[in-house]
Amino acid sequence: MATQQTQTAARLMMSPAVLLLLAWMLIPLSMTLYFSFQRYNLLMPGMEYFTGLDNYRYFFANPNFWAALTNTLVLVGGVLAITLIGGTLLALLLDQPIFGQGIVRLLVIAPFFVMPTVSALVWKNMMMHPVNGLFSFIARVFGVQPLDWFGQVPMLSIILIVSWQWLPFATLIILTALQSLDEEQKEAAGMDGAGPLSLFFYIILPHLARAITVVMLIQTIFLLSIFAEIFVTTAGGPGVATTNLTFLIYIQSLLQFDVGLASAGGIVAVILANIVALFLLRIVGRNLDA
Amino acid sequence: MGSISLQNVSKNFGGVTVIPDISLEIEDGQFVVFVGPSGCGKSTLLRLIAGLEDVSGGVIQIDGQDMTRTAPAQRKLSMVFQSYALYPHMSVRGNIAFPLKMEGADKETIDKAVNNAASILNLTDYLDRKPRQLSGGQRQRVAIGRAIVRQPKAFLFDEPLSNLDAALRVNMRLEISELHKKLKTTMVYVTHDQVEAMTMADKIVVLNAGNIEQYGTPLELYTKPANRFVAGFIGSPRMNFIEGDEAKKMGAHTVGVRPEHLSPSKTEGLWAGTVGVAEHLGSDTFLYVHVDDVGQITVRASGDVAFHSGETVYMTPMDGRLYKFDAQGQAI
Amino acid sequence: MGSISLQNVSKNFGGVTVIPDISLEIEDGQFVVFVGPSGCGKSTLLRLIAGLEDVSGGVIQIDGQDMTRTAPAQRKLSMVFQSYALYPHMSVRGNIAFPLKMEGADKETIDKAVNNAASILNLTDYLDRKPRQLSGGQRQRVAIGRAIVRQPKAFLFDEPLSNLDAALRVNMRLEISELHKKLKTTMVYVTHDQVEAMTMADKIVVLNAGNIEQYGTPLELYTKPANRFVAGFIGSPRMNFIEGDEAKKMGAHTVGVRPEHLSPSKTEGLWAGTVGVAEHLGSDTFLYVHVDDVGQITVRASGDVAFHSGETVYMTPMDGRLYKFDAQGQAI
Amino acid sequence: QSLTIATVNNGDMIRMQALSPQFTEETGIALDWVILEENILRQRVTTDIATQGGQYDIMTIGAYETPIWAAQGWLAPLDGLGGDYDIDDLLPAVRQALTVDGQLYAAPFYAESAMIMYRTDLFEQAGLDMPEAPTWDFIADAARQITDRDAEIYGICLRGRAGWGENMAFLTALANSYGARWFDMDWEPQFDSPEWNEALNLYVDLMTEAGPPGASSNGFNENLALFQQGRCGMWMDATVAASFVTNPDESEVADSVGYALFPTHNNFGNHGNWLWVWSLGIPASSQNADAAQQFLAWATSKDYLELVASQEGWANVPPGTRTSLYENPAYIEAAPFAGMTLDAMNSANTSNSSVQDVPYSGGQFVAIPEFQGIGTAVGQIFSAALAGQTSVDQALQQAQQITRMEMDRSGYYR
Amino acid sequence: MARTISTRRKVIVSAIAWLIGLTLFFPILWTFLTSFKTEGTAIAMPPRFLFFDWTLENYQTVQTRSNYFRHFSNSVITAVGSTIIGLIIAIPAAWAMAFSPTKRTKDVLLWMLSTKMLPAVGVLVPIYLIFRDLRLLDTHIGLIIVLTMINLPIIVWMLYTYFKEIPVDILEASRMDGASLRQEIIYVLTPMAIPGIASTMLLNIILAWNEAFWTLNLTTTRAAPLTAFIASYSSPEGLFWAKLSAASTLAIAPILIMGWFSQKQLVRGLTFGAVK
Ligand SMILES: Nc1ncnc2c1ncn2[C@@H]1O[C@H](COP(=O)(O)OP(=O)(O)OP(=O)(O)O)[C@@H](O)[C@H]1O
Ligand SMILES: Nc1ncnc2c1ncn2[C@@H]1O[C@H](COP(=O)(O)OP(=O)(O)OP(=O)(O)O)[C@@H](O)[C@H]1O
Ligand SMILES: [Mg+2]
Ligand SMILES: [Mg+2]
Repeated sequence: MATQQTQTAARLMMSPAVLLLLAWMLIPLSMTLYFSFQRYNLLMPGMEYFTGLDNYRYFFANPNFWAALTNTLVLVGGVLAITLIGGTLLALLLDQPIFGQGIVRLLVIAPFFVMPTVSALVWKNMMMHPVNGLFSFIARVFGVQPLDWFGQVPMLSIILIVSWQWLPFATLIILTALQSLDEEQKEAAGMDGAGPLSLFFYIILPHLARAITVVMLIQTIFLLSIFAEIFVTTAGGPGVATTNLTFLIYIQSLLQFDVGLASAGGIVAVILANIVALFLLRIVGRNLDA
Repeated sequence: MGSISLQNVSKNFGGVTVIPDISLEIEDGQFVVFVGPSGCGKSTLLRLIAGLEDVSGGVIQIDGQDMTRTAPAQRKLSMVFQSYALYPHMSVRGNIAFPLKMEGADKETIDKAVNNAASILNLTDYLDRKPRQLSGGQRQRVAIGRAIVRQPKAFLFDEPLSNLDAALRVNMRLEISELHKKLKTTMVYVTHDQVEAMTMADKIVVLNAGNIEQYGTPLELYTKPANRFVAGFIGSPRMNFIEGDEAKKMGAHTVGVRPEHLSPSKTEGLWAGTVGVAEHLGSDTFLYVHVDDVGQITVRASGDVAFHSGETVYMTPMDGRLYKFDAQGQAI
Repeated sequence: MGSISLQNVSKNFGGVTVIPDISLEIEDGQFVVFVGPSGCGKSTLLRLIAGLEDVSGGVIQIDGQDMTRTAPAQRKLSMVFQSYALYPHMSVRGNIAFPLKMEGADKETIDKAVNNAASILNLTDYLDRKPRQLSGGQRQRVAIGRAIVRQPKAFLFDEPLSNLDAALRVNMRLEISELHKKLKTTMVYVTHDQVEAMTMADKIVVLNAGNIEQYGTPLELYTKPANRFVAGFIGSPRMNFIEGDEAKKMGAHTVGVRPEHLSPSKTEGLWAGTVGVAEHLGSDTFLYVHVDDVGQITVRASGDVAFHSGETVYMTPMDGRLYKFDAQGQAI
Repeated sequence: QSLTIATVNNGDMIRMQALSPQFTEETGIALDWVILEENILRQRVTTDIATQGGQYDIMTIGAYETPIWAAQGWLAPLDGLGGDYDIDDLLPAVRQALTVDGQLYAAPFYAESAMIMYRTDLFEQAGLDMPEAPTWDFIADAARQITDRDAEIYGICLRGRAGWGENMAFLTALANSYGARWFDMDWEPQFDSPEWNEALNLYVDLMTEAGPPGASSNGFNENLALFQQGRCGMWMDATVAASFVTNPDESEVADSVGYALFPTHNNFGNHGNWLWVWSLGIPASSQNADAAQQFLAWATSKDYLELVASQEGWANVPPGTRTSLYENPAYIEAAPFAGMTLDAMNSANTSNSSVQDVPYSGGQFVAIPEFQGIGTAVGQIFSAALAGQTSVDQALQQAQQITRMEMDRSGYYR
Repeated sequence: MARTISTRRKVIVSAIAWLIGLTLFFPILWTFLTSFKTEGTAIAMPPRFLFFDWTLENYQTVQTRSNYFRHFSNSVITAVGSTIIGLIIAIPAAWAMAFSPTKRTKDVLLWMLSTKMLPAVGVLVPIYLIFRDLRLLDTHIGLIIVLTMINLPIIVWMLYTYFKEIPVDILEASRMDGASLRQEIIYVLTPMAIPGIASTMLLNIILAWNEAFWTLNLTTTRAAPLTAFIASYSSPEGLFWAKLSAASTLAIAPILIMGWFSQKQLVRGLTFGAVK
């Protein structure tokens, strides 16, 4: 597979994808970079001027920045933890013989197809609403004071909603991986005297490592930029309790229309995202090689 | 310490009977090989002994104890799978140590046992590698290592060599034989390769469609096959079978003669035929001869015999090397 | 119409030289087999001829024309891959027709050629099946069908039989030989199975670490190996090599004798040793004999020889069957 | 010819959309509707108009945007509304809010001030009597008395959801009535003033003791729903809500709603000065300005009011824009809240909203471009205080700091 | 392990699985049921499950407010369009990565993925300006371009992992059979990879269908997909639970049904090489 001809062809065939993505990344990015050095408010046209690093200074001086950074990590970490653990358990469950397996599977994967906006709306208004929601109804049935989800545990609420959407994805991939585990390996472990727990920790979990890494990678990509769920439910609040980086930049760019500041934020986010990407992708990349 | 006894064991999979009714005694320390055509139930029988499948009927005793309903882990048998079923994420050491770890042995015991097993199997240098970094033969040895590390009552092998290339197969065959001599543990070995069966077994079980056709030493099977099936199955190239008039003349429904028991001659003999293909291997020559009214007959001659395609050849079976079978295929 | 000539061809992969410098002439219509140990460069050489890899140096001529830089599609060679590489989504007909379709042949021509190829290969009944519905041997034939349908200048086979089971292998071996007789097209065939090499080849190329060790007919290689490597490689079981004093006595650095050329005896002979393992195959017996100062020697005796492990055996090489090599391994 | 109209998803606008085929019929001008939630709408139209994207012919904008945008030259002047439009019929406060340099830049669709809506039945039960113009002390007292958590009745519902147009609208009005102000005459933020402290403390305490759960995510719409379900004893919000809470199709408490003026502090007669106008403007970049004006004239005309009245009843006409409406006996009769609304509108003074002097105009907002951002940021802080995540003092301190920083950045102190 | 499993165990496991399955599905089911209630029943306490007066009124209301079918067809056009264009660009790229890898292949792939981590809000204004100048605002083409670009990395990656499973032999065989590179890809690779391509397509249709930031910000009417349709319900106006449910049901039903019907194909390629 290594003639000069095929290599040249390969380069040619890769170029559209690479060039397009490069353009998609570089053109807006360079504009953003340019704006980030400008005092530029959309609402005050004609008043742009160069401010040097001012925007960056303001961006970092904003106490909300660090809160947003932490929130982003908590959100990503929380959802990953729930979906990975839940997904693994659920996959183990679905791997067993079950009456009506096909239907259960359909039920479980359904949330994956739901638009984030819709799911946030439904959860906010029909499940977690402190007065009209089903949860508050259930709480009252049990004689408990209903929890004010978005007021008292805003981040947990968002994590739950997002986890609900991503749990099927994790479950599906882990289930597929589980089913690819060689039956003979399980039998061998059985002959070697491994009980169910040993079987899980010594044989199944290591086998799932790769699938779990992939789930982590894909989800992280999407979770870093969670927006609709926050926008619809808490609008980043109360306070900045649920403001993640994306939402912080949103506030700056689309509520304040401070393009300069938002661009600085965008650049910072790009750098952060790339740091995450670097770490994550390196780890995953290594894991995917084998 | 490792006799295995099957009494009227049967197995069916959702209605399909795979093993109708088998009784078999395997003595302690013996090397018993199961052979038979594909799908005859060899693996199933082995898995029943291992406890990986439940019997549909009958009793399995190991060491005199009824183990019919015991879980695999408690039967104290070790199994080597065709795919080896090594744990890919564990090092060789981890793989070999696994059964001991599951028993809850302490670290020292484990280390000693693993090192011992590794030295028996020449794996000492590879203890820290992962399975994927090993060659086929080495993997095979790791699988055996995992089996011998805890001194089981018996070893079960399911076609352990079928994934190896020819040269390695010969080596591993010898190694397993030597291991058996050293450990003197009962071994039950499934294969469909007759060379393996013939060279390794103390006793061979020939299975066909879930039934035992014959149970005996390799030479017994070669020299005194109980029926036509066994005769055809044991020996390579396959025994030539002659039916019809030619066989009737000799007072049998079918007459069998092995290729190596036919003397070819250019001048005279019992049957005359035309050479189709002559394969010269150097050491041997295989002649594929077409005989009118009889069909194709394979002759194995020495390497320096000079027959060529199209020539006429006369063949005579050697004395006492003719097998006769009745219409039911039973040896007469 | 299909001579292939390699002139000083070399190949390295990113710094590692796999083929240092090979020159080879394959005449039109010949059946040439490449053999050699795993990793010696057989496949690489074949792929260089096919054009699937670029040469690092040297010239490849096909039919007298320089094709060194020509794309595989233009070389008009057909290749049969080890895995068959059938197109799983096309029917047998589609698979066989594919090369012609790529040439832009019209429907009628294609149909005729496909039917012709199918009838040669007994595939007529399977033309509408998908590859996954075929047995191993049938798939193999489809791969060949795809190769023969467009009358290539030469066929290239890369271990086409190694995925088949033993019995089928013997059949397909015969079929390919017959095909060669019928078509008379040049065939280059890679294998590591010596039986295939010996039985099929007009000429064998023995490769070792990217170099040609010997190029000759099968019998030449068996009877007159150019060096110790070839002697050891050709023949099964392997030739016994004896070094040291015993060899010096005979005026060579190394002396070689094939297992089938040693007569065993219980009473007298040139070398005496103790039988280690005796493998009784019925038809033959292999004795693995330990001789002091010489090492292990393999003897092939007839099936009814009754030597057992631990007995003493005397062995004498047959007349004219001793090979002598100098310190560099060259035959003397 | 077709017009693209961006509008907000509230009841009056959706009704306009439902009635608009009539306009198309009359004029042959087709209409494409983009109906969005308020925040999304604001974000979409602002992006578009600021970048001259040209996606809309008509935008729904408020009293806040109109003067700012008009000053930027982004809005087309409304000089072609036609003779029978009767521009002088618009309420003076409303007209003024949409006028820059004597030129009208947006046509008012409906306008609102704030007032108290309360449950007469609950007040009766509790033996309370709502005065015409209550004070905050009375309100706080009453709210605590009415609250009955087991029956899911909460004494008072107020906005808590962060946003300059959500909790900050209410809080600014509240602060105004307490005599607080956003900025002094040097544009120094005043969150460190005792007035703000008092106002915010009242708000947080009251909501904690007598407010519904989850108040920090309740905006106008959420509170409306709560009130309609009978969960609120009192609700202080836009006057436009009156027609919804009295609509028996939607409200379970339609026949027991009373009204009162926005509360005042004991010392001042300031009712908060809330004034908001949802109006329709035309981007200067629109290619269809003439047709667009035609539509504006139709949608904000007296005839439109009659059209709605004929289809949905007088109670449901968009309120607060035309003097003539409040002189229409049919309306006065159908809308018991009409008088109170008019009073509230008239008592709103947007040019000097606090009792102290202010350098800005606007009632429940500050009409400078920076306010969206500042208001939202401060709104977040205050909603955190409401949720109990920070103390009132801390919240005020943060608000002060952030506001000061933003104003500094915008060059107010240079 | 093929030891017999007791029926009791199966019943218990099934019960747990069904319970979890129904719990996870419940919000969707509840939305569906609520969409047939009147606003009053929708918030009735205690909640009504099946026994209420079913009504289609909400669907009528929703339809008068915005033309569902236009949004629906826009969703279909942009989701399918971007997926197909994405595939056309990605197939050759994935071919190159899978079959002619270089030292940098992995880096290129990871870089592509990292472009997905850019915060979209940060570049909205630049993109909006570019789109305005290219007259791409509120056009199908514009939206298709954006959706293609944001999903391209995922498409390439999925195809790459899928192609890597295809034996190189077969492609080489086609080369020996005289196929040009183009023919190789069209006649051999693509049909062989159909399951993987189908799965990639499905996932990307789902992702594109549900994308809510760009679709909302770059469209107004002509090209506005269902995400814009739902945006007008994202805040209540009085009692709105039933209307919200109806709109939600309309927005997710098509993709949910498609997802259910094709889940087998979807799952097959969804693993991104995670399963070996
Ligand atoms: N789990 C099962 N369910 C149903 N039928 C089975 C099952 N396992 C095996 N069989 C059937 O039982 C018969 C014997 O299978 P078994 O695997 O024991 O054959 P084998 O002798 O090992 O063959 P091979 O040499 O091909 O491995 C076959 O016909 C097979 O199809
Ligand atoms: N693409 C490649 N890059 C680097 N090294 C290669 C490549 N292909 C082959 N090699 C190396 O070249 C040598 C010859 O390989 P080749 O496949 O030709 O061996 P072979 O004789 O066909 O072996 P086998 O019998 O195992 O098929 C091996 O050492 C192999 O590792
Ligand atoms: Mg088997
Ligand atoms: Mg090879």
